[in-house]
Amino acid sequence: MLTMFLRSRELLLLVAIAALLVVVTWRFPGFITLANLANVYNDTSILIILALGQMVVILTRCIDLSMAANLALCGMVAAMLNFYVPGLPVLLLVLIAVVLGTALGAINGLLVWKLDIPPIVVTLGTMTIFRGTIFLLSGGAWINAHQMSDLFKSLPRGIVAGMPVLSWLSLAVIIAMLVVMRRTPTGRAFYAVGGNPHAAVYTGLDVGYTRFKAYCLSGGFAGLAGYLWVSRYAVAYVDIAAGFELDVVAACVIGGISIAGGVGTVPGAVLGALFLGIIKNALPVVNISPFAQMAISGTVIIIAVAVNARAERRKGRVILKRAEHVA
Amino acid sequence: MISVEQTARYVPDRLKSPAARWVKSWESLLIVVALAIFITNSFASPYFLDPWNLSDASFNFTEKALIAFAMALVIISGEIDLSVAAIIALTSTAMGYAAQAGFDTPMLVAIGLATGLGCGAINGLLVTGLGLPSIVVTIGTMSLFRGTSFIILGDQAFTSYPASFAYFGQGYVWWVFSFELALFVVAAIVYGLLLHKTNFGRAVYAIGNNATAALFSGIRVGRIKFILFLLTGLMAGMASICLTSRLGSTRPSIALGWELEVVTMVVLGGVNILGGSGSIPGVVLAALIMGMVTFGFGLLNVPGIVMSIFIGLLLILVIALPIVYGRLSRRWARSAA
Amino acid sequence: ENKKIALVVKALGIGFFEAANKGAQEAAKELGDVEIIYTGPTTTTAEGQIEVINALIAQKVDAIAVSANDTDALVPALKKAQDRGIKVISWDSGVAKDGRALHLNPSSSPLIGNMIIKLAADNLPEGGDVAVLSATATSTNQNVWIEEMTKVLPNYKGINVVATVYGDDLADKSYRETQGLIQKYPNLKAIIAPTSVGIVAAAQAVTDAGKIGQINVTGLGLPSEMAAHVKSGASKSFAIWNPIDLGYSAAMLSYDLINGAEAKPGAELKMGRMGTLKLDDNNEGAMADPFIYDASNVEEFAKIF
Amino acid sequence: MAPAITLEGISKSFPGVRALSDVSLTLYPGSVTALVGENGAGKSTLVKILTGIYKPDGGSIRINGTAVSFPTAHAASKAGVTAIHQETVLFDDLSVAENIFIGHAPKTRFGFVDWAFVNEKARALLKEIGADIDPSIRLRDLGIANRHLVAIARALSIDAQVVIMDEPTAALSHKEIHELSELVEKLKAAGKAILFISHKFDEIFRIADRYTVFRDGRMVGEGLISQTTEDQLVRMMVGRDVGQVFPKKQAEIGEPVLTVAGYRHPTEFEDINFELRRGEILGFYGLVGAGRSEFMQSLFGVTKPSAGAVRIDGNIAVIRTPSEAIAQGIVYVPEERGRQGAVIGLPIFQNVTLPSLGQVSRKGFLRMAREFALAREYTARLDLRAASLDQDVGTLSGGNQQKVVIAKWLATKPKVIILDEPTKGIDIGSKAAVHAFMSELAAEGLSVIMVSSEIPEIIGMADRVIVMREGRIVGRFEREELTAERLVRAAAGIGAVPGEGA
Ligand SMILES: Nc1ncnc2c1ncn2[C@@H]1O[C@H](COP(=O)(O)OP(=O)(O)OP(=O)(O)O)[C@@H](O)[C@H]1O
Ligand SMILES: Nc1ncnc2c1ncn2[C@@H]1O[C@H](COP(=O)(O)OP(=O)(O)OP(=O)(O)O)[C@@H](O)[C@H]1O
Ligand SMILES: [Mg+2]
Ligand SMILES: [Mg+2]
Repeated sequence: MLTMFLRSRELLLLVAIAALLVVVTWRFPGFITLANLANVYNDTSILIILALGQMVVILTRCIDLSMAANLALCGMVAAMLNFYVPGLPVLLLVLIAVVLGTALGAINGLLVWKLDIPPIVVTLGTMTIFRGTIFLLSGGAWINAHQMSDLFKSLPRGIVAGMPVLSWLSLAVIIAMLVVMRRTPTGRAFYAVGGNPHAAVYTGLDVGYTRFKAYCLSGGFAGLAGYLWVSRYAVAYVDIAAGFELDVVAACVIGGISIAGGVGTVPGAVLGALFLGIIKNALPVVNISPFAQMAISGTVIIIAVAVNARAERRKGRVILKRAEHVA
Repeated sequence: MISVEQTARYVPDRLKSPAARWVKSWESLLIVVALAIFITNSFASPYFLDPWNLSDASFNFTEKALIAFAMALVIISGEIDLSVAAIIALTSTAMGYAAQAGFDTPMLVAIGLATGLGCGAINGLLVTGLGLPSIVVTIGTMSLFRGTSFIILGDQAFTSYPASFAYFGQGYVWWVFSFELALFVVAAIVYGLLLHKTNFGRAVYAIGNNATAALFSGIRVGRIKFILFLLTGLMAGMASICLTSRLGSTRPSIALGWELEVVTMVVLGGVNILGGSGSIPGVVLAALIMGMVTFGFGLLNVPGIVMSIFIGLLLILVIALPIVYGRLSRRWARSAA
Repeated sequence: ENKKIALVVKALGIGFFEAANKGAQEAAKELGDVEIIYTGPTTTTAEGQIEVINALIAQKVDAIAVSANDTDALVPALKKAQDRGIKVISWDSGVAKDGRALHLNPSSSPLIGNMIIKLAADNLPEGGDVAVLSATATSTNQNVWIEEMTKVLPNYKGINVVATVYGDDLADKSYRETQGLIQKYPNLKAIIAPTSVGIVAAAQAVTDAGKIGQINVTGLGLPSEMAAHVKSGASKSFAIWNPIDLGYSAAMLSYDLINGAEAKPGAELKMGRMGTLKLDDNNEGAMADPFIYDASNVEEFAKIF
Repeated sequence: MAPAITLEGISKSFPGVRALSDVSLTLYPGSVTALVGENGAGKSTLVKILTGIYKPDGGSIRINGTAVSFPTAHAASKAGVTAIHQETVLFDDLSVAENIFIGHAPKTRFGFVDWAFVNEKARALLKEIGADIDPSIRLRDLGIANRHLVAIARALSIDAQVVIMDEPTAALSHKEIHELSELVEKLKAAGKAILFISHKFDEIFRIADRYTVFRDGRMVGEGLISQTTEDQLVRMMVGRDVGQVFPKKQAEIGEPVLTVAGYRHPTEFEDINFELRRGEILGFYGLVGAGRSEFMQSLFGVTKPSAGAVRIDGNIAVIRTPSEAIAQGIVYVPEERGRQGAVIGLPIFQNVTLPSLGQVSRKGFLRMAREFALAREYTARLDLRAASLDQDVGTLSGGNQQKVVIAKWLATKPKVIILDEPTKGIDIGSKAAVHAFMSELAAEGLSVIMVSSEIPEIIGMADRVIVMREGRIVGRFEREELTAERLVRAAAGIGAVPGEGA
């Protein structure tokens, strides 16, 4: 029982999160109130959405380093459209951001699929290209709060049934991803293609096309996150979310998504993101210098990957009959 | 009885002459690209062909290239080190701290190199000792090392360095040849020999192509990978000495984002990101190309980010074009047959 | 032949610097034989600025006027520029003395330090807790202003500075830091953000937390970016100098130096329509007082910058 | 009877190997056709062409008279062709049920996978083939035999007219083999056309109705099983009489070179004791999965044993890493050539000199001329066929790759050479060359350990044989006592043949 408990990465992470909350609460009792926790969740929503997209890509043995740049580009396009074409309905802008993000993801996917360029090279390249494109589009200028329409800014903030729309959106994404990953053939194909690409060919799965789909998905999520980011912080400029791709990868790693592909779950990615989110929110509150935040998340990543690797380490083949009985 | 042909058949050492192989190599492609950029730049700006200007421009790439040499070896061996820029920051912080405490230049250099080595050792231990994937480990240590710098410095800066310390980033060996440029040339030669002419280099290639088979061939895979991480740490320490000396100050945000530029340089230099192949001359050429592009665009006052689009496109195109060309030529060959 | 003056900013695309460029262009038009090169890195890093400065040295510009991302790191590069006969001044955010002929402060630090606390105190007759949201850890001016503010704090009875946090001039980080402040200090009455990025993010965070009316956000900001927040009441008033004037003055001062004026303590240099700049012992001078914006005038200035 | 599927003129080449040339094959409904041929004859290649994994270079496939082509594995299964592949190609991190149904899982009206239904069907399928496996556990937790059963269940989950079984019994125990043959009967009764590939003649004669023989990528004979004999089949397969293949030279057997005492590993093997003498070829026989490779690898220092000692030339030695083993004169030619043997991506000469870098360098700097000289010396002795020595080993045929790997080890001038399945998957010419060479080495005074699952090879080459089963030594035979039957019985754990003392 205990071993099964310890083997479940998600449970382990949940325990770690609980321990973290206990420590924070001990230093600052106000942290664990429902309102504050809801607030932390809301704050982590964007990271959760991105981590779920990145998860799918990592599952297929790829990586998407262009995610933050994609987010920034889509966010900027949505903000600029909102500013320069005032009449456009906000929902249409959200849709445009998602579609654009998917298209940018498709570029990554096509390069990986059709030209067989290693994913890390492709997304390293598109990362700089996407960022540069924002500069070319905007001329480096910022789109500020006063240039955005009120509805544009207020959509993610609107309170529905006691929770901001942003939180509801991320919940919806989580649920959708739970269904996609558990219940659809495509979701299972992500696991299969990353777990054993060779065997995937034998089962009739198209490895390249599945990876392409993964990139489209992560791109679409980045596009959605782009709108959310820009409207939430009410500002768009070239460098928004710079370096955030590494936070997203970190959330996945902490959540037990194996960088070697094929292993990882939706709850894992969500918990990984929440873990980082809680640390980010708790540090200023418990009087740990914000300067320590970086070192702490670095340590957490290393510990998480070490723990996950231990859990994953293959047992030797059991050939001796006696050994099999003991086990 | 089956007749096993026993007449020994002569197998030549090489089919193509070295020159013939060279013509089709990645390096020759890079030389063409480099020349094209050099000529374009000379025409685009009257200021380009000036020895002092070129010398100034070399600072754009020398420090990154120092790390790129070691990174090339790490990537050829099938690993990656994303923490190099963070090592620069931590090393610079350590030196700044020591300078504050009154240590003199030789001691600062020793501290810089030792800190770099120490960081490399941590990466190496995590990757080879615990068997963790290097990409994740070094994303973690990247935050850890730079984060440590932030803890030590916060919003402060170390700004007082001994006057003699300025030599590494601002001194000239002879005429327009700066210390950094000289170091770059020496490092290129040392790493070129190490990778292409020694047992160690051969082992690095073998590990990158097939680590299991290399282990089965008696190569001490773990030890060699550990040494590679040490070397990368050492070179990051060296780069940090140069950069700190050039800036004359240390902030925790120093060299932010350099890891990706270094990786880009290595990949552009023809090193396979999946390991197993690549060369030091290729990395040297990639460094020159990136330096010239930066400088050329700078002379035209084009914002740096536009230049990075160019580098990003170059990265993908340079890898994609041979693939597309190969496919097309195969298709032509088939349709011709 | 035209004189080439390079206006090097912390990063391209920031409204404040775009406005400064407007001023510099105005000066160029006025002077006739001046070409302004407006440039800078795309992220606020010292390394980026050094690359830009190296390229400017290579182009043999006549003067470089820089708003520095790092007081010290630019010094070697700027020294080299001076060695090659280029006049160097810093403006807005300065570089250490060795690296430039003079530094143009938008205003004097004591005036600004006093102004930001006064803006908070004027709206708090009974006193109360205030917190400071500063900018990036690597820019000098914020720290000097906060220092000056601390000096005059005793003059404002009942005002209690409970914390200073750093938003790194990033919208999201500033936003999060503000959230932390709101959570941690339930009695917070005002947030002082002497940075144009921070003040907007803080006002947004206060708005989102539903604390308009309870917490007043003030400090230094751009009218165009703050107009909405003044209207909503998240910010009652804020201050800033006029960046157009600043760019104009920087260009004028550079021109004066190119024409042989000498920057030494006590010297007075010409700034066109802005009058003259008197240099102190550090070869620094202040352009003008900061200017207060509130509901009565912010709309009007929002159209300009 | 109308054929279910007809192949005509199928050819397939890989770089350096012509795996199939102009072969034809016909399968009939309700009939089992056995495909026999030596290792590397092209059987699995044909299976992969039939299931859409490889595209043939030429030839046609016809189902019920209409020409078809299989661009993907999916297309083949939709056309009614399913296969149990020789390698178990499954997913460690998916559940058993998912492994069975991935790619063609039944869906609900909304396009979702119907897990309840999938699990239920998987359970039924597994029960049908007599496998007692819970469909909801992860494949990672299954042993090799159970994995094979899952692969079989997967193949049967596709409703197909043509069922291909590529060595389905290789990893199974007696009971499971029995249930599998019952299953084949059932499929036959249901009118399916079955292609059955096996190296075990007893099975073939029990199960099959027809036979087709491949040799070196060509079809060399076909007919009804009832009209042939084992000897005839073997002759067709190898093109000569078996006894002549193995050019065993009589070598002089000298003093003990290697003594292994008390080697054990917590899960893989225990109680391994034996002695190896100069000039001796010691065979290690066992069924697939008997743990021979694992033991050899720990002898070579790749994995650590939990106890045990070796004595080499009378001195006790500790071997913790392969480099120490090499220093002691023990070398290992691994079974998985592509993964553990050749460094694909490096040229031939660099592969050969890899363990001998010290020999070809001075003060750590390589001497290119010496490298080529060393590589030339040993590859020439093995009669390597290649275009040049700086060619990538990956472009060589399997047999020539194996020669490079052996050359690499001989260049270290070892005392003991361990060959793990040295002729697995290599063509007949190379095989003979390897065997001839093995004899030569023994004659020169080298000691050879030969791990092999091929009885003729063991009987033909070994001076002495040790049989392993489930990680333990279960039999030792001198050359005179070697018979195929004794070996098989020992390996399978069946008692001695009555009336014959072991
Ligand atoms: N992907 C490949 N690349 C190169 N050569 C291959 C490949 N697959 C098979 N071959 C070669 O094709 C030939 C036929 O191999 P195949 O696997 O079909 O043999 P087989 O008859 O199934 O043998 P076995 O009884 O050992 O399973 C062999 O020489 C093999 O080395
Ligand atoms: N339980 C298992 N889990 C995963 N892979 C296995 C398992 N058992 C066998 N294999 C794989 O199947 C292949 C064939 O096994 P192999 O016959 O080499 O086993 P072995 O223990 O080496 O036995 P021997 O060499 O005595 O036949 C090997 O490549 C091995 O990796
Ligand atoms: Mg086969
Ligand atoms: Mg084996």
